[in-house]
Amino acid sequence: MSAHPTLALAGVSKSFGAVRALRDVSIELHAGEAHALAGENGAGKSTLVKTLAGVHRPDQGRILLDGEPVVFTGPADAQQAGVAVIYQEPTLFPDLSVAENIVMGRQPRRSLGRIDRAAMRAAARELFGRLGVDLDPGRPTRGLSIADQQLVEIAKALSRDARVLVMDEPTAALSGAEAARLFSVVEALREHGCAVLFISHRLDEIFALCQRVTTLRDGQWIASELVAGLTHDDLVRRMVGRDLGALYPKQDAAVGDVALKVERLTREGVFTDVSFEVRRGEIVALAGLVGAGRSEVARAIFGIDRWDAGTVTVDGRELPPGSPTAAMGAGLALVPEDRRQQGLVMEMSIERNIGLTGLRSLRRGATISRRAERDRAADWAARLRLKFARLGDGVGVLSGGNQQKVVLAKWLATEPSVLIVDEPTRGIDVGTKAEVHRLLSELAGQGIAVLMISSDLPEVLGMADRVLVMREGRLSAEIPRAEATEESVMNAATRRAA
Amino acid sequence: GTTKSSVTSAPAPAPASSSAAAEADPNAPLKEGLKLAFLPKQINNPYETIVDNAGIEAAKEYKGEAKEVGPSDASASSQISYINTLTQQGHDAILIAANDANAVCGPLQQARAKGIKVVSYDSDAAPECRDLFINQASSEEVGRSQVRLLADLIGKKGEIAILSATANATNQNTWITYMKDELTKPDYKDMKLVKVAYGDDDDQKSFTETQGLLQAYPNLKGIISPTTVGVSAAARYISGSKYKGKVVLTGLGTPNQMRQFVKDGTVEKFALWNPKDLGYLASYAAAALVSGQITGAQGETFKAGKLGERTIGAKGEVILGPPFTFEAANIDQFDF
Amino acid sequence: MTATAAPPGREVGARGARALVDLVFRARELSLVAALAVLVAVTAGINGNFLSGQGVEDILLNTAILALLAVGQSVVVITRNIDLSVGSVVGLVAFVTGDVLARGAGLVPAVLLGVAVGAACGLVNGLLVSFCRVPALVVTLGTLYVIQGLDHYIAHGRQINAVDLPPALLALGNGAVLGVPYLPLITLAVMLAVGAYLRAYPSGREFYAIGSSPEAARLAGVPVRRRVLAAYLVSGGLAGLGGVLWLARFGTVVGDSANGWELLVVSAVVVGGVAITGGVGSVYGAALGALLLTTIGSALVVLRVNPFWQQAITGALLLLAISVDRVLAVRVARLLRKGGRR
Amino acid sequence: MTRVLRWDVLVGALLVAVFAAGSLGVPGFATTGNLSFALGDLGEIALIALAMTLLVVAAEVDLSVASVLGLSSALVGALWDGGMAIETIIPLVVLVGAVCGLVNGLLVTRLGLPSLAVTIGTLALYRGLAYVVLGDKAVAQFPPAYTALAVDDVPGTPVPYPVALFVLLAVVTGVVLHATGFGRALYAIGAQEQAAFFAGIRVKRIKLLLFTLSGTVAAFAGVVFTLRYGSARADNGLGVELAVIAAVLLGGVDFDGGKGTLGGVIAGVLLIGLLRNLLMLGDVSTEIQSIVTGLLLIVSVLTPRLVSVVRPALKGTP
Ligand SMILES: Nc1ncnc2c1ncn2[C@@H]1O[C@H](COP(=O)(O)OP(=O)(O)OP(=O)(O)O)[C@@H](O)[C@H]1O
Ligand SMILES: Nc1ncnc2c1ncn2[C@@H]1O[C@H](COP(=O)(O)OP(=O)(O)OP(=O)(O)O)[C@@H](O)[C@H]1O
Ligand SMILES: [Mg+2]
Ligand SMILES: [Mg+2]
Repeated sequence: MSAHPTLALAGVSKSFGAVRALRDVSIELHAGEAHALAGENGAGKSTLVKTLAGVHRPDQGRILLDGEPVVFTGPADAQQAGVAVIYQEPTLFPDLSVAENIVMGRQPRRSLGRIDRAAMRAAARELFGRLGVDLDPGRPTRGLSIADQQLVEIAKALSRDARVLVMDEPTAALSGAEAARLFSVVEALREHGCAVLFISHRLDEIFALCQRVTTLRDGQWIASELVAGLTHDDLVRRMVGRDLGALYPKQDAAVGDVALKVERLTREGVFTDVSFEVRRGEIVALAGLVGAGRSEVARAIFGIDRWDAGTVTVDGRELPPGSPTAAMGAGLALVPEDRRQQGLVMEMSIERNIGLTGLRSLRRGATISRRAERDRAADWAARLRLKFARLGDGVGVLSGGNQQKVVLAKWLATEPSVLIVDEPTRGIDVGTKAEVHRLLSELAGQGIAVLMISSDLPEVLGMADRVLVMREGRLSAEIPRAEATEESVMNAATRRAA
Repeated sequence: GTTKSSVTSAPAPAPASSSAAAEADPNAPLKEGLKLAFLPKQINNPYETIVDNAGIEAAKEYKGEAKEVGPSDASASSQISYINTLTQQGHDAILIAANDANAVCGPLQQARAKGIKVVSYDSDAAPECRDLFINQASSEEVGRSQVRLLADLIGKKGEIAILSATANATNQNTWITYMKDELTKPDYKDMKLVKVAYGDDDDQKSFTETQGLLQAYPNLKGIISPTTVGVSAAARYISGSKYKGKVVLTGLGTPNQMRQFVKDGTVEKFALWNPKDLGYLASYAAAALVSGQITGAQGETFKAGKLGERTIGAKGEVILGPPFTFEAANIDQFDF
Repeated sequence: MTATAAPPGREVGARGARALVDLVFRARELSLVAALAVLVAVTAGINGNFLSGQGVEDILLNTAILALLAVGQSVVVITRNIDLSVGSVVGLVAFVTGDVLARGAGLVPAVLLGVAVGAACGLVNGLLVSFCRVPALVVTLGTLYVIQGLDHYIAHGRQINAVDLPPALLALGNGAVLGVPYLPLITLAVMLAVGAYLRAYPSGREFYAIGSSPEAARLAGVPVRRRVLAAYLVSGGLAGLGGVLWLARFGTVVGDSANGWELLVVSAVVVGGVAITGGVGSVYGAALGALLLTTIGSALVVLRVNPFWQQAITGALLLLAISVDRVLAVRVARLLRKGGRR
Repeated sequence: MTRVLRWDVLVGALLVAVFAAGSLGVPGFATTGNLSFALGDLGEIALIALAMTLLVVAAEVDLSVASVLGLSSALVGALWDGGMAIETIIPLVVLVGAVCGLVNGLLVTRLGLPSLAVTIGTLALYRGLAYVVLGDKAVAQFPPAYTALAVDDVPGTPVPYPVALFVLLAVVTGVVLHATGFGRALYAIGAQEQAAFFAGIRVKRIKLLLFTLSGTVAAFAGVVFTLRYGSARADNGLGVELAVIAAVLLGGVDFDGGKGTLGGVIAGVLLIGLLRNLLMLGDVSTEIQSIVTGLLLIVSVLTPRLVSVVRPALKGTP
């Protein structure tokens, strides 16, 4: 390890209007070391990342490259300096091919300086090989699932052969298998002398991958220390400033009638013959590898996509295909996986986003009552402990986790009888995660049927009364809570057809 | 309900000018310091510019003041905003080449109600909305003479086509009506009008319309284009194509635009009046109206500067004169 | 936990799917060519004159300038912007160039001046859009009015006549080499150059990246502003060249050449399969779109369609073209999906 | 903070400034006759701009409005010429306009085509149909009772009937856009269509409705236009779409959707109209008018932009 850190921030502050996202924060990234950054939602992690990446310019403080102060005037400068970044939200070009996304700006050349497309595809294929992913480099990235997009982002960052690899929640959308594969690749890079900054709300991953951890709370630096001497609880205490209760507080609730019944649901080429039911008071998890088609089933049930065959029944009423309005009318709610595109209207304020699902119920006479809208938003913001400055602010300025809370609020406000949540804790910090879990459990207790899609296996095991496992578009197993273990679920998710 | 027949059968609105009571005094002197405004179909049309500039020059002769204002597109609606503005500004007379005879009517009536005299030129407004119309040539004469001109050139035999300006241009449509009528005469029984095409007074559109005509009708013997923009565009296309010398082109054009094509043999003869004289006459007519020499009634006369004495014909029309035919022998004597 | 290796057979499926996707992408241009072929065949079947030397020459000449503008426009549209001022620029350049030539300027300086004036207009648009970050539609609608006003102001009812122009320029507009007129050759050369650049060069790909996602492009270190500026420069410069060629072709210009062409050019680009939302399409498609539109226009005249019907039919065919293109794309996407999971 | 310098507020302020300058500096401007005419002259553009605002907020656009206006005018002419009663013609023609809009809407929502492309197509199609219907004819002699309705002032006021109608519709539109769930839905669709769809908003149905509305209003504007000028022609309203769009843009409605206010649009329409009137009265030539309009558009988007760049810089220096 050299004397100077490869990349460091010294006393950096950054404010957005009244929000002080970073206050006098310092961090040192050393070659050959994986450094974790921990903190609650809105602690300033992504802001720190963007500062390192040259997206934001610090209001105060310096960036040091090999001990020398540098100024990044834009992302290009940071890239030039050997910093590769995986941002929290995928930043892909939907119309360009996967391969082109990966090599943009560094295309392999052939004669006359032209792009060598064959080499470009080969490079992408090689990277996917390392990551153990099966993605076609030639297809456009439009239409890729969030997980696949994240994988492309990872491949993009790896392809840069960077000296510093910064990863902002790269595993949030991944299931265990992909995450494990990513870790082995990162491990190899680290051993080759790459400095790594890693952010995750899954604390296990921090302990598995990192040597050092820096904690932020409310934009303030709390501690930088070796991971080796820390316990799980220590870390949580640093982040939250207090002790936390159990993470997965699923209480048994009285199981009632069938609320959601899905029979032989098929969307050609996507999923086939999916049948299951969810009862009131139950939390049913839908597990599986990325790309197994879980989100697709949820989308179809809610009417976003049409199904080709089968039926969906909510409280005994059959739903017409392809109508979210009808689904909502029947008491369904869907918290979608992609909050930026599907969950939120980024340009709208927090209160309007929360009000969007209740345009009818907020009506007083012909017009919308702003007071009712504000009350509804304030109420849910408080219940979910949303961190915000004003309810009138755009959701775009919230941190990722807080945005997710707004999506939850928006759907819980409809008081659904069946709640489908797709990756509900994706990008949510431990504290909030516990709250979301408590909330889901509470909702089930009130007699709501919950269908939970999650790639977070501990979450699945902790929360679910039953686990449905999908593999390649079909339901491959139904495992009751008592028999659900990591092995049984993973087996059902990966077992090859004979 | 209210239908067309119920409206037209109703007693017609009070005819013509509100100042009809005024008596004409042929000996009244032309007033000095008159304020006139020319409102062409569209500015940026070189032909209209020649006309209006001549009118503005003429105003200087009788110590009046004239200006040209107008829209950049040849639409009735934009002309109307200008009529309103001119009315507000309080001019003595408005001279207009109407884009739509009826659409300009209401605002012109309002102007006249404020004592402003209205003279139409080049393209007429509805007769009840103006005091005088200065016609470049008798419409009938223009229409029929164009057919005669072409008939002579093609030996009264073969398919012919017309390349007009916009489909709605009043003067064009009047001329075309007379052309069609002329063609019904037994003398022209071997001539057949196969198509009326519209070049919209747009150079490029007229150019490609000509192409289309020639391709669609391989046996075409002649084209009449009674618009300066159309005839020069058509001449340009023909002069550079295989149709040169095979298809006869005539129409209404300015000598400056057509000189080249007359010299290279693409066009043998074409016609026009002198646009400068048109503007000049309109300008004097307006002055005479405002000064009280005339009221617009048939038979009244006034003196139009160097053009001499003119008489008002039926329906308040003053005719400039017969169109003049240009050909290789005389074209170099003109510059406009 | 071990990651699953791709089972055999999947790769093949993916290949097949990709080949299909590729085909659809190329099919945008292919379907245009097919539509064109049908149109020409039907028209020529009814009126043989349509395919005569003169007929083909006329169509090529008529297309040349529109296609040139469409090439420039598509570069801008690919970056998710738009340039509504092209028609005005053509008008301005045609008149200004004609004016200086009529006053006796040399041919080469005059042509360069024309292109420079066009590029200057593009520069203004580009600076406003890229550096001041104001919406392209508003800016270029604004410059449309300004440039048009300027053009009319300079022309003010004057007219440039062919006799005032040097014969060399007119020869450029109407002459031919080996039977092929110069104008379409110039357009072809420009199209191939721009097309090759956009497809095969890293900086060319960046135009697509910007149109596909401006934010991602910024994060990827793409010099967004410079590229957008460049796109407008190209569009403006080509509009300038278009103005010069207009003058050369028509010889007579007044102050409103190419008036209203902005929508025609955008139509050509859209018909040519360049997505108005950026990131997708090619200049070849745009040029083909221009050719198709022009051919439809000529065919209707040749088929002796009543002039009052011509515009309606053109509109209907335009709608048909984009609808069929779209329906095909959707069909293929569905096939892809049903063809199996990756 | 940005409250004060919002785009639409700026346009409103400019409008007041232009009005004040006109009243003081240009004779004939602030007369009731002139203002009544100038307002009446804006009638059709203003009407169409109302519907266009809703569409643009929802991130769509309708370029075919001027052609629908022309088609409606041509139909009025043809039917009137054919002896049909004007009382039948008007609803019939407005219905045809609704169908035109519906066709746009179906192409956009069912086939998923971009509205810019679709309506460039129908711009040609509908204008073409106008020529098919009326050809080169210009039909006049409409019943005076009706033409009067299109120009006369509401008794006792200097406000022409179409303008009064506009005011009424503007109020309704403003309430719908800014205070109802429907309006909210429009903003959501414009800003993030997918999220709106996921929130149970019937995106396609709403868009279909908006296009139909736009066609209806344009056809109605065509009737007003025809009666006001007393002349039905196929080329009526040629190019009006750009004027409408200029006004909407000037009013601060963003073409990317999800932004803008109706107040801004109305200020935009008035600003363009009154400024033009002022320039004409001041004998400013058409060329300069065109340049001024263009500059106005550019400045209106540039100013808030520059202010937002300059302000932090100013704040930064102690
Ligand atoms: N562009 C911006 N404008 C205004 N405020 C911002 C902006 N970006 C971030 N913030 C604010 O800065 C604070 C820190 O946000 P940041 O995204 O860095 O949090 P985070 O630690 O990454 O949270 P998460 O774990 O949820 O991703 C938050 O309060 C957020 O609302
Ligand atoms: N490379 C690809 N080629 C073709 N289709 C793909 C590809 N990647 C994803 N898809 C589409 O996405 C579907 C899988 O969706 P998705 O990954 O959202 O499923 P999931 O089980 O919900 O996973 P997640 O854990 O991300 O929620 C596939 O059935 C397919 O239609
Ligand atoms: Mg973050
Ligand atoms: Mg999913």
